[in-house]
Amino acid sequence: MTVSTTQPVGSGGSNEGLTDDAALRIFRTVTTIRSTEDRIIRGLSSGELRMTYYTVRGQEVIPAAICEHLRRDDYMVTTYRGMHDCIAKGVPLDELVAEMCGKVTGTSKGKGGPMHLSDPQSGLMVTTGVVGGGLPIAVGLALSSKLRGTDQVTVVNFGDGATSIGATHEACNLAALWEVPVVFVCQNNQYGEHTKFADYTRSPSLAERFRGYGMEARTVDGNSVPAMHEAAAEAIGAARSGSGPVFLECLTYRLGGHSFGATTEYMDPDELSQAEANEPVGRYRRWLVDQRGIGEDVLADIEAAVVSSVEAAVEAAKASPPPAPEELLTDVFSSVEALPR
Amino acid sequence: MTVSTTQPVGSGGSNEGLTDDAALRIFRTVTTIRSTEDRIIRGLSSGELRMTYYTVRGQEVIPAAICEHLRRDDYMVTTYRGMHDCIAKGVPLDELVAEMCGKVTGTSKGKGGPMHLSDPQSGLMVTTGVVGGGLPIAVGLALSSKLRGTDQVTVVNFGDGATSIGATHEACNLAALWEVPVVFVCQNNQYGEHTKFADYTRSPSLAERFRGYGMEARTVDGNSVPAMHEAAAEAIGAARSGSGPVFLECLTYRLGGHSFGATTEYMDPDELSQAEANEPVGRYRRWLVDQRGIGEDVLADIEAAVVSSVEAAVEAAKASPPPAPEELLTDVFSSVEALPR
Amino acid sequence: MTTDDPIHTLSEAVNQAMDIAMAEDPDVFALGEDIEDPIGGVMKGTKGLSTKYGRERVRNTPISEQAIVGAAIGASLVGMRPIAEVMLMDFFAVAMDQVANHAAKLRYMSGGRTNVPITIRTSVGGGRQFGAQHSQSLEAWMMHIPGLKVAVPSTPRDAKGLLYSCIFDDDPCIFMETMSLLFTRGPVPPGRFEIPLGVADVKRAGDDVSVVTWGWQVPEALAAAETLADEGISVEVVDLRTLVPLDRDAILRSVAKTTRAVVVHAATQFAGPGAEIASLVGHELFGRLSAPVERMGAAYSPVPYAAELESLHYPERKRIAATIRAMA
Amino acid sequence: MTTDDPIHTLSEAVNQAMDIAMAEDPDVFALGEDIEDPIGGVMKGTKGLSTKYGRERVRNTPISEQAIVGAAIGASLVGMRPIAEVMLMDFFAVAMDQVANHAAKLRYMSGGRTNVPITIRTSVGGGRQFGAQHSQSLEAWMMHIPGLKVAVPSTPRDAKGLLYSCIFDDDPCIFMETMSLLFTRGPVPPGRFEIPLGVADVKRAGDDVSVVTWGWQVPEALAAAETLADEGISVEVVDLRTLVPLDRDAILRSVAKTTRAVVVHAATQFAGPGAEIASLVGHELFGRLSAPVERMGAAYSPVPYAAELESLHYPERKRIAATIRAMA
Ligand SMILES: Cc1ncc(C[n+]2csc(CCOP(=O)(O)OP(=O)(O)O)c2C)c(N)n1
Ligand SMILES: Cc1ncc(C[n+]2csc(CCOP(=O)(O)OP(=O)(O)O)c2C)c(N)n1
Ligand SMILES: [Mg+2]
Ligand SMILES: [Mg+2]
Repeated sequence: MTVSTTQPVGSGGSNEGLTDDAALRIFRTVTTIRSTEDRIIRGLSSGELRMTYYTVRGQEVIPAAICEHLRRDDYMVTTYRGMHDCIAKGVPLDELVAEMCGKVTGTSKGKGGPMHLSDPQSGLMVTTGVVGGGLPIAVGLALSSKLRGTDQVTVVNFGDGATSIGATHEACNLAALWEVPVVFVCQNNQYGEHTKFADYTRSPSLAERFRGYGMEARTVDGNSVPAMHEAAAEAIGAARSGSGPVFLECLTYRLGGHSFGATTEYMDPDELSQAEANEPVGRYRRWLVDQRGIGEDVLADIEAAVVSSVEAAVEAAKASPPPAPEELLTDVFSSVEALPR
Repeated sequence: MTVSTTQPVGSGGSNEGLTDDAALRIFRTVTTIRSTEDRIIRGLSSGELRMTYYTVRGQEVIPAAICEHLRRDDYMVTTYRGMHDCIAKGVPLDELVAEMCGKVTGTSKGKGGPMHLSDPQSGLMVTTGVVGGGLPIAVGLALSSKLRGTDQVTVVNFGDGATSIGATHEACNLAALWEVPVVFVCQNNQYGEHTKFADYTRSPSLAERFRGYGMEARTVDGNSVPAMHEAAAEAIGAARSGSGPVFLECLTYRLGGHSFGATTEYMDPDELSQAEANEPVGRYRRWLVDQRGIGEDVLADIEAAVVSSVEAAVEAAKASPPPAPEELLTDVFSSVEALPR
Repeated sequence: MTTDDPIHTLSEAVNQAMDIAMAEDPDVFALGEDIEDPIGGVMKGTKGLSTKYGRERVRNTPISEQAIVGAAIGASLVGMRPIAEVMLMDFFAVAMDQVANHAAKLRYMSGGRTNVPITIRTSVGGGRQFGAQHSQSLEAWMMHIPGLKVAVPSTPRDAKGLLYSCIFDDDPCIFMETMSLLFTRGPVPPGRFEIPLGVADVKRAGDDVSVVTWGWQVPEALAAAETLADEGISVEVVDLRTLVPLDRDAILRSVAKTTRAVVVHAATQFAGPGAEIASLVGHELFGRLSAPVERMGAAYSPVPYAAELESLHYPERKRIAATIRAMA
Repeated sequence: MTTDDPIHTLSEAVNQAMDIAMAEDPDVFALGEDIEDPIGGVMKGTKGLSTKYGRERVRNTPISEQAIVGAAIGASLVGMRPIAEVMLMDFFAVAMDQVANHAAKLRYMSGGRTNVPITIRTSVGGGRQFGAQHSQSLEAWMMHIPGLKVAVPSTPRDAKGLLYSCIFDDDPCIFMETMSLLFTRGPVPPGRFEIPLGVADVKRAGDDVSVVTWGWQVPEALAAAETLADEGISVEVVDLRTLVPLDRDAILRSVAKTTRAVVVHAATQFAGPGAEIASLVGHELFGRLSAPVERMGAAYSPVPYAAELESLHYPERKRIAATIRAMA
């Protein structure tokens, strides 16, 4: 009965407005993401947990809004910084946390780890640790839908820094050429590891650059639920209807260092504290109360439920055993007989 | 006393008009390129010569005009389809032809072959057989000039098909970021091997796409000497003056199959014969006579001189021995002592 | 091998395997540079297939090997069986991230929840004066990455049977088509025909020395064996056919019998595929060998262009015969 | 090794070598992701250098390994001595075309008219739960490509001396910084200090069994040797330090003496670097060995994440000791 498993993942790219139901689903998702992160950081700080962890703080809204328009059978690809994407797409929280802890109940039996989450059941197909590596794969997933004549959409998430690498370029050109139903979601959090956007490209605008491949491309405030919800509806709707790929540059801000324990000395402290003050989960919560008239109690109930399911997931992960030694040589090939001895 | 060795290679990116001297130098260059190609094809057809050969027929004007604005100490990088670039940059014709024939008097003692011509003396630094592979290297050459505070320019030639590959994208982004003096010369001959431009990208315009990196980008008729001469002057002048890289899309047409012996069945025969009728060397010759009032006899003298120097280069190559067996293991490392035994 | 099978080139055999696979299974499709008709692949492997199955299922791509391999991986993750073509093995160098970090690892990294049933066909140059960047045999790179299967046929028959198996194998397979063998002819069983991966083939039986080899070097070894037969030296030629899975038993069986082994391949000898096999033989048959295991691979240099040097660069029948003669 | 040399981490030693090289020669410069201060490289190798030498000579790059390596190659062709950083060795997979098809071959392909005096520094993961895509030791790929030199220091002292030599070497050098050793400490000679490439170092002398190893596995082998000394087994530990050039004489000298060899490395065992060494030893010392050459490398699997599996994946002191014990 974790939140994430039962969470609806939308119903397919309609451009209808943001209903109260949808707004609350999104709230539940961003809250789950935030709570899970907070809990993990707490565990890492105290030594209770151990993993490499890439913060998603500040980027919660992007996948939460996107997944409102995705079906379970739509495909998603993400990166090491992808826990938010996994949660939004509906990867069971217990399995997710267990994997990050390297336990046998994890999505990959503990063999993949936080950089290699995958759960085809929920459509989360690949998590890669190689910058740009996911984009060509996403084009292939989208191609499969086209060849099979289904209307599934593929969403691939990647960072702003990934726009500099060759694979990204090849994938975008190919997707545009083949008009496959893929949405390229560039989560522009302003930094590639420790380097600022303006320090690694002279591109005046990513959307404009990617429009150069002959596809739709748009920049959106990735920290605004209504804006993201609408942009995602359009992009996913377009892809689903067969009009080809779309590039979405979602502006956001990484509210911390590159990974747990990393410094932030190169980040502008004023900019960072301003971004923190305007962080998207709190901003959204205020908007729900102030603009949508949602009751405090409704939100507090969701928050409480989320916290307890996160706690349950962490406890389950801690209780789960590590993979058995035999696992070392299984899943290399379809059969162990093919292994060299 | 071959034509190419003594051929001036311009004097550095001035935007001055196309003087008669310059016009005749260009004529000599395109004629040398054309004659060399004709002679090689004749040799290949009869079995007298043996090599893999990628036609440059139809693309002669591009490097001939570009090299008017380059100095000997400027750098050039090209591809397997680069004999015209080598000739224009001033690689000695004898050494060039000998290398293509795999002879010891070749630029690489016969060890490189037609896809790997290089002659640092004339600034021809690298010829690569890997599509896109030359662009990152050119950025490094240009960076060296910037770091050393010289005003040398690097020109890198590549095909339209090379715009699809990752290395090209990475190099352009880096060059724009670092504002290095490199001119990206895309020789758009309408085909990547056997595939038409429109069949491998949806980009409406290459120049527009590459402008997306935040650099100057321009499309030019690569088969027109005045247009190419002017565009090259501007691009090279800009790079030399320190204002960063420029992308030049030079429109041309490959007047034949991908390589010697390859079919042309996929090419539109009407289009091909029209392009042939308007082929740039003849077109330029007519222009010199009709528009510039250059005497037939002047051109015929140049042609005759060129033909005999080409013939001399071919004869010298044929007479040259193959590299000695010891060459197999030299030039792997700076010293043969480092070789594994 | 029945001798009344129709005669085809290795390239035609490759074509047949794809044709049959595509006819059988709508999830099979092909992608790569210039693979559509009228070209049908620069080495003609896909000739006629786009005409027969349409340009949706036999798709030209831009010059983007990362995208080609990546797109194949993506489609395969949901059960399709893509056949990607990388024009020349040297160009794997631009796509190794997709090959080694993704295709090879996704099954393991997902704990078996996904798998990557792709086949990557590639031509392997050498002996044709294509120069240093178009002549490399890079099977050692592939063998060294856990999770990749590697097939290198030496005959049209093997090519058909192995390719068919690769296409329907549930793991990523690298299928190497040696250029200098592509237009050699031989009998090819008609219709559906499969050769299991991981089973070596003794191409010639013998008693004195075992040559363990594959691909291009199989006919060279057979020619050397023929020469040596006249001299009274009996050579067994073991064609591995696949390097992963490696038919360890077949290698050891042969060398246990002959007590002398030469491993021959077109790849660079140093840190090459033959080192694995020589180490294996040396280890498993320690004390039972009559001579050290010899390795013959390409010289430690980029592939030279001049024909005279290139012929020294790779092993060939005469030098193979000389090596065997010296040890027999 | 003088014991009054100042003590530094391997990372600091790397930093010193670059610092001295940059001070000596204006043609030396560095490029890579996040190498400028305040970060100074994610592994701190370039810490302080951009502050000291300026951001022209210590240059951050976009995330584009092909461009990083390619730009280094280009500048080196005209005599500069670039030090490129590829953050992790796994990411060589995206840059192998520049590394293998260009850096390694340009001297040869130009008949010696150009050369590529670059150094590519890279961190090598493993043992730190970084998972399958951040933990690979890919020296076998490099060794197999003629034209590349490969250095893998195991101590701060060696790191400084070898890196300095790589920077001023006239050929492309791959310099591997093993992450699990980066913050180990040891004496480092102050000032300019050079160790020639191609000279192995006997890190511990012994009589019964030779362990041939490098990088990460050197301290593991030394620990195993220490354990075994108590049991009366005398182990010699040969640290190769560079794999190309390979100090063949040092290997053979040691094994000729002990007559027993184990090759140990963190790279995958199958078709790995140890196969070359085992083949070499088996060939050259045929009939003079008391036991088959053993190889211990990483298991045939992508690197697993869970700590329990990862520790089984790589060789380590206990299993090394067990192997030696069984053969001594
Ligand atoms: C090919 C490659 N190069 C370098 C790295 C190391 N690296 C990991 S994350 C990262 C920064 C990526 O930045 P961005 O794409 O903006 O994603 P973000 O981390 O901000 O989500 C880098 C350089 C990598 N994983 N893959
Ligand atoms: C990475 C890579 N992939 C494929 C090839 C095979 N190939 C050689 S030339 C060529 C076509 C290149 O087209 P274009 O860039 O337009 O150059 P052109 O031949 O027209 O000058 C291809 C695909 C290659 N050399 N390198
Ligand atoms: Mg970012
Ligand atoms: Mg072209």
